Amino acid sequence: MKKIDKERLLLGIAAPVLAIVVAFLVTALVLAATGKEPFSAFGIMFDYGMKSDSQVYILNKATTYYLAGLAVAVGFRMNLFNIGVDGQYRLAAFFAAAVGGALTLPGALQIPLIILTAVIVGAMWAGIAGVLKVTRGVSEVVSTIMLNAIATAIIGYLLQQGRLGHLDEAGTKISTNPIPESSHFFEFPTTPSPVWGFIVIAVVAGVAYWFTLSRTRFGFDLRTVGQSGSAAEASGVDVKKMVVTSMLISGAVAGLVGMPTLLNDSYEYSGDFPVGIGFTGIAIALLGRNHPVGIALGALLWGFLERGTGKLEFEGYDKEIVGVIQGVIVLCVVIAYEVVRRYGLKRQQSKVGAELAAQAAARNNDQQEVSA
Amino acid sequence: MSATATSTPPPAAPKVSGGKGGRTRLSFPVVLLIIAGVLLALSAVRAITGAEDVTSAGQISAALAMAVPIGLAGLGGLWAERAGVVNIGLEGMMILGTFFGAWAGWQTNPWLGVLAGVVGGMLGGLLHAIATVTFGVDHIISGIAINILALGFTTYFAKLWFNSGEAAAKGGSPKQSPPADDITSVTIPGLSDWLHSIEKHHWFFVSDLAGVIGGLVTNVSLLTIVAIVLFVLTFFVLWKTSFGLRLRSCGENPVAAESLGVNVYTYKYIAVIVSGGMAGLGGAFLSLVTSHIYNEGQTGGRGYIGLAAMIFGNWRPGGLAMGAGLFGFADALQLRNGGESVHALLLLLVVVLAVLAAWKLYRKSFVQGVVSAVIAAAVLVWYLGTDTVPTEFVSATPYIVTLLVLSLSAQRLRMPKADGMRYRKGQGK
Amino acid sequence: GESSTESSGSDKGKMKIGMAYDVGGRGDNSFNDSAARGLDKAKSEFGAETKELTAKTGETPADREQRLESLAEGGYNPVVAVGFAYKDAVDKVAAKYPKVNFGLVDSVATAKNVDSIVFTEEQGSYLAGVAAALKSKDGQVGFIGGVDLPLIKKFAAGFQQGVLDTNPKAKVQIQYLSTGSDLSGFGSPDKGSAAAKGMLDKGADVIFAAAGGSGAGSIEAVAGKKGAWSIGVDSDQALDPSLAKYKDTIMTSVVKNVDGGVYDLVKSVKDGKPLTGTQTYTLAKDGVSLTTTGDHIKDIQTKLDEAKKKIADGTIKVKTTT
Amino acid sequence: MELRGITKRFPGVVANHDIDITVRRGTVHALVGENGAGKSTLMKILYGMQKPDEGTIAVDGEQVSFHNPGDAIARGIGMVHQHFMLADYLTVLENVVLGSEKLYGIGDRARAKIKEISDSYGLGVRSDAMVEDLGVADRQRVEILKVLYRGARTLILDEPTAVLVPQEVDALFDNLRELKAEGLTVIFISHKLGEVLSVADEITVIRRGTTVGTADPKSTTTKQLAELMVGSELPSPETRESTVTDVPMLTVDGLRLSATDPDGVVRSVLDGIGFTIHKGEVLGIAGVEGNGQSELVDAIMGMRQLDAGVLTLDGADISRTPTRKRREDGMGVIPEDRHRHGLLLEAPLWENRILGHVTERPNSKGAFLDLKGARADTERIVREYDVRTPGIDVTAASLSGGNQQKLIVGREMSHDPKLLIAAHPTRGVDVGAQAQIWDQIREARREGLAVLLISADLDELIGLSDTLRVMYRGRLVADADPATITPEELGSAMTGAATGHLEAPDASPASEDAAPDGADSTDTDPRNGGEDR
Ligand SMILES: Nc1ncnc2c1ncn2[C@@H]1O[C@H](COP(=O)(O)OP(=O)(O)OP(=O)(O)O)[C@@H](O)[C@H]1O
Ligand SMILES: Nc1ncnc2c1ncn2[C@@H]1O[C@H](COP(=O)(O)OP(=O)(O)OP(=O)(O)O)[C@@H](O)[C@H]1O
Ligand SMILES: [Mg+2]
Ligand SMILES: [Mg+2]
Repeated sequence: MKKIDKERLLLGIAAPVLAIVVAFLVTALVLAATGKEPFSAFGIMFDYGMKSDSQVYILNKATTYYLAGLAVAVGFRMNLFNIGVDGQYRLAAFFAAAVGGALTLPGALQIPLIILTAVIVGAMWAGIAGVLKVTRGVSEVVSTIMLNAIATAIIGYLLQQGRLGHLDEAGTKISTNPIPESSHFFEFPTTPSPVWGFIVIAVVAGVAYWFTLSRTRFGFDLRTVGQSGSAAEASGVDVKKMVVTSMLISGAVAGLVGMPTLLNDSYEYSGDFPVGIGFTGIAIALLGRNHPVGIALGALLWGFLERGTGKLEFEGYDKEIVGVIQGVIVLCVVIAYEVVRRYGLKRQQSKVGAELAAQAAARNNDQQEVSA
Repeated sequence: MSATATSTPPPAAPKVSGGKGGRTRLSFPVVLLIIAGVLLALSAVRAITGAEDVTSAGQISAALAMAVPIGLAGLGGLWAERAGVVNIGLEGMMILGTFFGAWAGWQTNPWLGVLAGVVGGMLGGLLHAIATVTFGVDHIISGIAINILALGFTTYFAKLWFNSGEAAAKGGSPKQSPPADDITSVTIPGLSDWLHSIEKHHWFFVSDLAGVIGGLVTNVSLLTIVAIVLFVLTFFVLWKTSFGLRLRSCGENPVAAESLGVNVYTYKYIAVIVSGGMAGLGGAFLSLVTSHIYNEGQTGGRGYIGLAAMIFGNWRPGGLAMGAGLFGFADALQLRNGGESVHALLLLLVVVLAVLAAWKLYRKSFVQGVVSAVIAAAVLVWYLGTDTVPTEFVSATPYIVTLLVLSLSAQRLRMPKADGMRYRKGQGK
Repeated sequence: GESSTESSGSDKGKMKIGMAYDVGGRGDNSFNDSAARGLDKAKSEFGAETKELTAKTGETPADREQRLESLAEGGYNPVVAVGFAYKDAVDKVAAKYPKVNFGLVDSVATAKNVDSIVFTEEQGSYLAGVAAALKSKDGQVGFIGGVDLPLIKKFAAGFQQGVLDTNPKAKVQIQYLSTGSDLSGFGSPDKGSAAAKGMLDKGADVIFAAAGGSGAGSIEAVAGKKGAWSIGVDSDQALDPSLAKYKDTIMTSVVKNVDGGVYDLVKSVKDGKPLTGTQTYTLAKDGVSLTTTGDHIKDIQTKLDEAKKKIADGTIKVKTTT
Repeated sequence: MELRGITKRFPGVVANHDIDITVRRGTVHALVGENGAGKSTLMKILYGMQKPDEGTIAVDGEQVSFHNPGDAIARGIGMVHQHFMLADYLTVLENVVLGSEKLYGIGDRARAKIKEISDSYGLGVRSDAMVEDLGVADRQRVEILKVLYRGARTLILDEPTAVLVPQEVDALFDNLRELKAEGLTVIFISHKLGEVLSVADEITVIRRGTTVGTADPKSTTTKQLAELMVGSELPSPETRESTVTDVPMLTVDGLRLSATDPDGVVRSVLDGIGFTIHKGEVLGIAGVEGNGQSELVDAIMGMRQLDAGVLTLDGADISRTPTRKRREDGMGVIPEDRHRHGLLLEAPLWENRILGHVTERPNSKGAFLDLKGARADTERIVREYDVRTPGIDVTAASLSGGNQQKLIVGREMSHDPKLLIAAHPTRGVDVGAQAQIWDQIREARREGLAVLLISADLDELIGLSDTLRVMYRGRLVADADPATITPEELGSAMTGAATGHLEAPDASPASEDAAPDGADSTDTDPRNGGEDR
């Protein structure tokens, strides 16, 4: 059976590679159709993406995206569509920034406190959707979309002068009080710019995700629910509790999404804190097939694309092409995965059938020889 | 069959069938009664609080304009889901609708724009159908992918097509198209003015009724009328024709449909493409009627809201219309200096919650009853202690209302039985 | 590995100007365009080479830093960042490239080598308020803000004060279209139109919309009511080809002359005396002004000039928050 | 109608191999064969739902090729499938006219036509009822009506009797004879050989995908037929000696369960259920599907909250215990629907071995999984229970149904259950596996296992059980002694026609004299034990 496993691995890799190739072809077509030379564009992106400062940029971007992908993947693994990672991380980052800006404890105390605030706020916000689902039967897809909008309103209300916001000198930017220097997260002193220390937390989260899902009872239960809710229930998993729990976990991880930016970059939550990363997370989880390593590759790819297309603009292309590339990749990837999944299953079934038939034939032969 | 000489009466009666086919289906008079009840409540609120805008013609007219795109997106969702395909890609299809609508609209005439918007949405629908029906991709995943793709695509081409040459000269920009011409609006002459004069008296109920009707007959875009016709047509086609029966059967039990010679793939394709077309029309409505230009981010999540409205409406056109109306109403309220109006409606919420609490307590659901009562009291305190609602909360009103309504009613909803499930030809046993 | 910027150097002699626009960029018929006009003027005057980059929706601070850095590394000097969102990025990058001169529009940076170009929007709005109060028949006017950001609130504050100073009995309705990080209020003409209609229904007859793309909806709605005026923002909206149909109802527009600020900076760099610190472009210095296309405010020009003078000499202090 | 040289391959299996069948007009032609022999596949080919890889079909001497069911329908062929093909949320009318709307429209004309057919064959179908509200027998009649409505001259019935009680079967056969009299052709599949002999004019036997012969019902016995089918003698579920003790293992007392439907109408699905299963006892529950058996299993497993009643397992009250704890305490389950409740189809076998016992050894240590232990134990199960698989890393979906079932049985037995709930343990399982599963149940019973057996196969039920109860509309309405009862008597109780203790072998369906009222008879078991057998 080792052989089948190797094949599955191969098929698993084939899918995204195929999708990315197709995506680049489609993009090339779009570029060519709009009168731009496609291949030098890819050349520029690639060259630029390989530069050391680009690598730093990509790693830093990927840190955030990775966490977003993980948050979404936790839900996906049990067939929950947490579309609300977006609202969860924003609300979490906002409250974490407010706490961080209000206190001046030693960093060793305050940093964990900030992160904890974020994790708890994210979990609570996602938990609402979980509770509504199990007690009131509200689809999490709809409720998390609503909660995203409500989170925006809450932040909008609190991020005002006189509440938790403070206005800058020019009177144009409103933000929470900046987090004191002592509570900035450490950085790796790479040149020309540093790699954010939060990447360590992201790696730890990825390992924890992998270990929990594949090596613990809890993870097994979670995956069971994802594969078949009815079988899980019959096997003794409390599915309702599991839904709430995994929503809480998903939200908790979502709480981390804003932390690299907050603790390594902006040190405050202002009106222009990045939005929409929750949706990027969905794309990345799909791309990485909910696998911790796959998600990492997806996050890096996304970072690379954004870095590379930033350079494209410098060279006279429209960097909006990145949206086209990303969209096509996601669509191709989901289709490719499905095709490969089905192909693999069918292949395995016929292999099993063939092997069994061979066994049976061998047995018959033996018997005949014996009786002869 | 035979052998029915039973000696014991059946201990547990089987489920009684709810009359003619439907259980949650409301008859026409009941719907009218509900509408009258809501109007009565609104006029009471208006009379008590003096928030005149709650039932004014302007408010209703704005609500209608806000409701149409949501309703069309929801109608798109309805078509797809009745055929068993969940369509969360409505948002993306709507974006395509706004984009192509404006693109063709400014160059030719708005009706061609509408057509282009519909076609744009249909292309999105086609993609969704290919992914979900032919390749069997999970519906939600495919929908999300389409939303990402549509956004990327339109952003790129908007910059390319609207920010150069003639388009730029006519006011296009990287994020915005040049304006298209108007689509004609109609007003029923005489009636509108008469209703308006009644409305101005602020008579209890009568003026409110005049306001509501006035809002519905004044300055109505032809495309709004098209949308309304589409609602009726959808009901007729899906529930009164054999085509509709086949389509719905694909959402209820595709294997059974297949066994009777229905080509399930074809119907699913048709449904999802129509679904995209409806969403595209909703988009075109945004970029050609409520404004005359395409703007990046113009849909503002209305595709998702349409989906919510459809669920709210229990997968039926009538219910969906109510859901879309509610959203439109809340949205319009909010934009028309909603602080005061929403504040007034808090009073209504108190009454609703109090009644609910009483009902739950009567039915011995103590926890729910007490929770409702506590919330009612809290809202009442809020109402009495303030005289307006902060803008931020007003803007969240539609979302909070949806959550509230869904939490109260989700368990009574019934979606098509095979909705969202993968279906393969020949999977039946 | 090799850094993308290691090899690049600037060739002396020819001036290279780098521009980093906010979302929308050149062609937005708004303040990015205004900045672009300043750039164009400087370019033709000094024969400079230019590079223009644009932000996209949903960026992180890191993206903005990257943009500025690539310009600075590319040998562009000065580098102008348009929009307050660039504040932190400018601070960081300017510290890293002390030899490069930066410009920051709409915010105040802390780094030394930055020219902070700010405008007194509230003063321009004040004038608009005066005009609105004078033109309104019964003192009912409206203000529509795209998103309730501080910058937009400045507009609201100045407008309200201008109206009430002119006609204490007037009533100002204020409405924002969206909140916080939901920037849809800048791109939803339908919302602008609904809000404007709501105000018109309540009797308003002058409406000032500082709402980006949504303003078009408001202007259109106002054009539908006889005798009502709209006031535009950011660019002379009466000249905006997409609003040509309604230009007769656009009384005036409150514009920020970003081009002037940009040009001043470039010139100062060219002259070897780069501007640093905060340059406030006030009403008095024509940093903000009312447009006069169509001559709709000719009849009240004297009163406007009076108010302008009072602001200039400090008799009137315009608030920046409502 | 002639089928010649039909071959159909699926990935890994040849479902049909060079099949020849001739069906004469105006006859009832029976098709018999083991599970998985390829009967349904053949019929689906005839009905245009699947395309043969090789072979030809001729109808009335004319060669035809069907691309979809529509083509077959046009040729006057109609099929009632093994599993119902009805849309629950549509009305009977909508289900019937679907696909053939051109015939009589979808309105009143169709309604009238349905009434006409229903009346003329005595089907008693109401066209405006929701299918969701119908019972099994009614659904079956809707299916037949669907076929007749299309004017079919040839009816294919794939295991129409599997879910019917004997009385309903008789009624169905009356219908069939009536159809035959009108000149219609019926092709009929069944595993119940007695039935086949009573109704068929001709019989074709299929084994491992090929036709192995035909039989004349007048001159063949069930035994001969069975041997033709299997190639050897049929196994019997007969239990020889009794192992029943007087130590109660599971006691159910006054169990009540209700469900709320989407309208908020509360209806009772289980009412006043009470029984005791002792160590070493098999308690069989007979009943037409949908009378509360699934709910009973759910309730005992703890998947549904009880409205009232007490469950006692081995002396401990488990009424409020969560499912997982119950399983840890020794409750094993062979679920009714293995694909929905027993397996993770896309997970490898060893993960399926963990399913349901993740908290127990050898699957886990503390909070962590013990992958090594689980894998080793899976290998053991595969060996000991003869699960035919090339390895434990293949997905469950790639095993045949019988092998999947053996894996489930092996898994449940590996944790030394005190109580085994076996719902249709041999449904859809071929004869070899069937015998094996029965053996395992008997074996464990000897060692003191208590078994709650639910089955639609009355022979299995009567053969394996020590005590029999009949469930009807959520209540236990009758009990019987498996030593003396016949399937017919059991059947009449299953339709509610008889209650109380079913006694004399020749008792008429109504043996009320022995019947107190239904509720009473459920509280105490008059004949606990059964040592007298
Ligand atoms: N769609 C399919 N894909 C793959 N294999 C299939 C498919 N349908 C049936 N089979 C296999 O073909 C064989 C014949 O199946 P079929 O359903 O015709 O058997 P049957 O005689 O009807 O059995 P039963 O008595 O259980 O109904 C079985 O091994 C089955 O697993
Ligand atoms: N639609 C399908 N597509 C692919 N494979 C199928 C399909 N249906 C059945 N199979 C395969 O056929 C085999 C048995 O499936 P089937 O549905 O006949 O189960 P079953 O009736 O429980 O089995 P059996 O008839 O052997 O008891 C398995 O290998 C299964 O994977
Ligand atoms: Mg089978
Ligand atoms: Mg079969």
